[in-house]
Amino acid sequence: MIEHLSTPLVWLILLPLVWATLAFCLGPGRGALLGLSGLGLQLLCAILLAVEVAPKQTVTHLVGGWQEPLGILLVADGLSVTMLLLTQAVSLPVALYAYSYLKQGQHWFWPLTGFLLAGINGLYLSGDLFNLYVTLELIGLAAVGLVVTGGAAGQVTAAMRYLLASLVGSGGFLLGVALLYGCFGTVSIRLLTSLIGSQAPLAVWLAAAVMVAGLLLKTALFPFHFWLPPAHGGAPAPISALLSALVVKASFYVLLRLWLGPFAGFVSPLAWLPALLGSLAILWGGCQAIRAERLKMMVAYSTVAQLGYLVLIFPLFGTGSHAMQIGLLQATAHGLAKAGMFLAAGTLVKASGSELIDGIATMAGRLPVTLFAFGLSGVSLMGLPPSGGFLAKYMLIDAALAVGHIWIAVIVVTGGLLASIYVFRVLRLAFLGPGDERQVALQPVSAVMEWTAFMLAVSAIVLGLAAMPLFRLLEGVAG
Amino acid sequence: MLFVELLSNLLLLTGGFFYLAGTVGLLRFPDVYTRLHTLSKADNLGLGCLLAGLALKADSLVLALKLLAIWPLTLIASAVVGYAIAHRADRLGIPAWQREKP
Amino acid sequence: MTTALAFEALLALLLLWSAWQTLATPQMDRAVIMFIVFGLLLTLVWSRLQAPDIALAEAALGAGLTGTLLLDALTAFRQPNRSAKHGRVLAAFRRFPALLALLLLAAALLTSLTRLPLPAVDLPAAVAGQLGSSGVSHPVTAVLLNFRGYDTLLEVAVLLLALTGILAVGLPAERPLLSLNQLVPTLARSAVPLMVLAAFYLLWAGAHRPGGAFQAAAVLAAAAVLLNLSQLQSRWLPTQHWIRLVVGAGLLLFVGIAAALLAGGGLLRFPPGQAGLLILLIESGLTVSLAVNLAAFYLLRTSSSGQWAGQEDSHE
Amino acid sequence: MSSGLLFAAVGCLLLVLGVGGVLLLDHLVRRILAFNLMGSGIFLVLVGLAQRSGRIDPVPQAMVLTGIVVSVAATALALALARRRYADSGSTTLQDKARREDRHD
Repeated sequence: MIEHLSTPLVWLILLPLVWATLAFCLGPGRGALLGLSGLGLQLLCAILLAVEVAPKQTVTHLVGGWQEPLGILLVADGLSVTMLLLTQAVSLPVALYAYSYLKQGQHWFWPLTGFLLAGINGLYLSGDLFNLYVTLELIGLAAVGLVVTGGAAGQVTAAMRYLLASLVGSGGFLLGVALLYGCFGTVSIRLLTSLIGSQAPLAVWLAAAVMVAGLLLKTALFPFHFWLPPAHGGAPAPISALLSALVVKASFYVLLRLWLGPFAGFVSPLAWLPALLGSLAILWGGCQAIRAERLKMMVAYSTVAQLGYLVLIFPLFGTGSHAMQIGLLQATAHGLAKAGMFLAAGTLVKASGSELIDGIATMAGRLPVTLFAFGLSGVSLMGLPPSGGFLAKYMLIDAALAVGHIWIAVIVVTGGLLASIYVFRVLRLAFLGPGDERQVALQPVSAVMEWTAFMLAVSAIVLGLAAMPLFRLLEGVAG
Repeated sequence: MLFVELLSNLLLLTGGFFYLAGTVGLLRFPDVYTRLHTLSKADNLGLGCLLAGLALKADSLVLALKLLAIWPLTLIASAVVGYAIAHRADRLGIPAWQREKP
Repeated sequence: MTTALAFEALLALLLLWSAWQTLATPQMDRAVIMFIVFGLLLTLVWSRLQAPDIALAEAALGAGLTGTLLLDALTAFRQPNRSAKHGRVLAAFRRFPALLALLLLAAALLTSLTRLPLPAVDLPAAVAGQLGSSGVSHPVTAVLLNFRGYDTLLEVAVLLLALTGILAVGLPAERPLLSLNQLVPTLARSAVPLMVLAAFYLLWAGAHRPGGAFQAAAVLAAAAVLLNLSQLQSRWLPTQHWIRLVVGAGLLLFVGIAAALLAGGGLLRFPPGQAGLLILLIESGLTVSLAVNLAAFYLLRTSSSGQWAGQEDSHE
Repeated sequence: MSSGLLFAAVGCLLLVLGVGGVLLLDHLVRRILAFNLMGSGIFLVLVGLAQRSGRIDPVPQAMVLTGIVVSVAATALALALARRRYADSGSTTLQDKARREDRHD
């Protein structure tokens, strides 16, 4: 009985649901302690699940005890466990930061974050397409609610745009589910994978097209990125960190699952299409980040660019390279580094009272830990050794050259150069900015805010040195 | 049985006629007050005829009673809504049909 | 058969016409009314598709509650219908690339409908086969609460989440209602008890025939809205804690039962003997909390004039 | 042609109409209406396709019940955002403000 009750897989979904609901009942601004302890338990569950998955490759749970076409199957494999670990590992420090950043007030950060995490964890564990739709909606509505936290007019507009994009995206996904159900009579991913061959009827092609388009819209891949910079750049810093590090990865994960699962038989000749969009995203996002005037807007455009790397792996699937490992390493490194960078940016903005990049001139001596965190995150985003970002990009170039995709290597190098321009622009200002007449009194910031960002940035670097456990976890995943 | 069948069909036809008349009135009448007549009088009478006709065709007594129970509920609702619309139109002081709702 | 098909074709045309009118008619209030008409026509379509559960939900939620929310929002905009700008749907649709892509999508979808494979999995048969051990005899309820009860659990979370999101966005202050006549309260006084009765009937009937917690909750929420429209029930305030407690309790009950069943071997794994009772327990809890949740979408407002609850925020 | 297939085809048209409305129209309430049309279209495709042989399939019916509740929730949130936007800026669209800013600059 105890062994039944202690299934970490299920608790990863139930825990955030419970603490989110309790925090909702407590009222605005309340529930921080509930949330933090819940997040701690979730991290424990994710680690336990990883330990359980590592030898067995997959762990499953039949909800309701019903076999698959009838019931819903929860599946944890190396891919989902990696994403779950990343989610819990990022959200705990971000929540600590938020506890210090938001204090008590008229915000609903805790319940919204709880539902967001319930949705994200549920998504990574789901083996059922319609269930994925419900988790996508849970994530989308929670993210929109989080974007308006703080209540500035610009955020409301950004949230509205985000909501419409998100609803159209999940609408496309649901249409695909409807078409697939009409063709095969099931929404189980495992059954569909075995049923759909290389000779897909038109309806299945259309289902793939609308689902991929919907998910790209939710992932904010160029040219569907229009909603991302205002939403991620305008929200309070801890929320931007959650959105950039975790939320966009969720829909990318579904895309990856579909691409390698049900649609694998017939979409692989089209792998250049997402890779092309990814290349454009890297170039466009990099240029916009260089041109940005507001610090958080720059970091948001950097997300647009970094998402491009994720889809560059698509042409490498089936070529014998470690495409899955590269993609997951990039997702993890970006998640950690971007969360660290947004938190550091939030601290800088809060301390200097200015949202502009120019506002952080000569901050280096005054907030060294935060600046160091910002710089370390930047190192991973640029792809300098020994960071996780470096390892991912190095392996990507290596794999691309091995199969003759020179253009991918060129894009990766160019993207790294663009990233170094926007990161060094900030660092140069911070260290060597214009003189002392700009010295304004700094708002006090708590040590928690400085050190959580630092921790996340350091983990992004350490990931580059200790990526082997991650690769071992992914060994059993088809790719 | 034949008589019941005949009566039922007659009621259904009558109901259809009143609905048709009500719809023509709704489209052709000049202002809000007169149009309300078509909805609250002709259509309700048509509904009553239809329900009575269907009740005669029903398999069980319970089903027939359920069908007939629809009528008083609709009558109450349309009386109230008709009054509310007319009241509002009067308060607005515009007899001409400009807007359905304030 | 041909009569039925002719009727369905007419219904399809009316549905498309009302949908077009919803988007194309110049005035906004007329557009919302056309949307409600669309919802009612859709209700007929669902009953033609032998889906009475959806028909009930569509009438109560899709057309009813959504329509009320939309009309309420329109009155908040307090601006004349700017038909000149927003009426030009054709002009907006004249953005060719997007229009072309949409037309292609429509053509491709319609073409794909003519060449569908036969489904390889026979899910209706699987549902029918396990219906006996699901605890209820109505197949849709069996799918909703037992076979795919996990979806429903997350769906209840989505409703609660939407309410949280609305609270985070901020609530507009209550406006006094414009017109009052004596008949509407009279109607409400006589109709509300009937609606409550109907809600409990729907809840009870859900186990063996169309109905269930969501439809029952929608009827209860509609009763609360009707009471407000007839000024027998004032708007709710965000400071009224019972609202959040009731809404949260339904989800907690559902999660609690789902988790307790883990001891029996799986999430939401109902023991066949007690499945019916547990499902009724969950549905009863959900009926109350979902009714409050849905009604709060409409009723929850701040009382202070012109202030937005979300605005005074402390993060900076 | 079965009634399931007929209404699935209608659903496709509604869906396209709705997506076009969400993407191309200005007024926020109109876009929210269009989103609801899109949702209804998808629901019709889901049930209509599954029941194209005339046999009742309770699984997509239950999915559509879930879907309707989700779209009511999304509509309520979207309307709250639209009202908030109107209260903040007096605008009922997303674009107006940007244009106005452009003119001031």
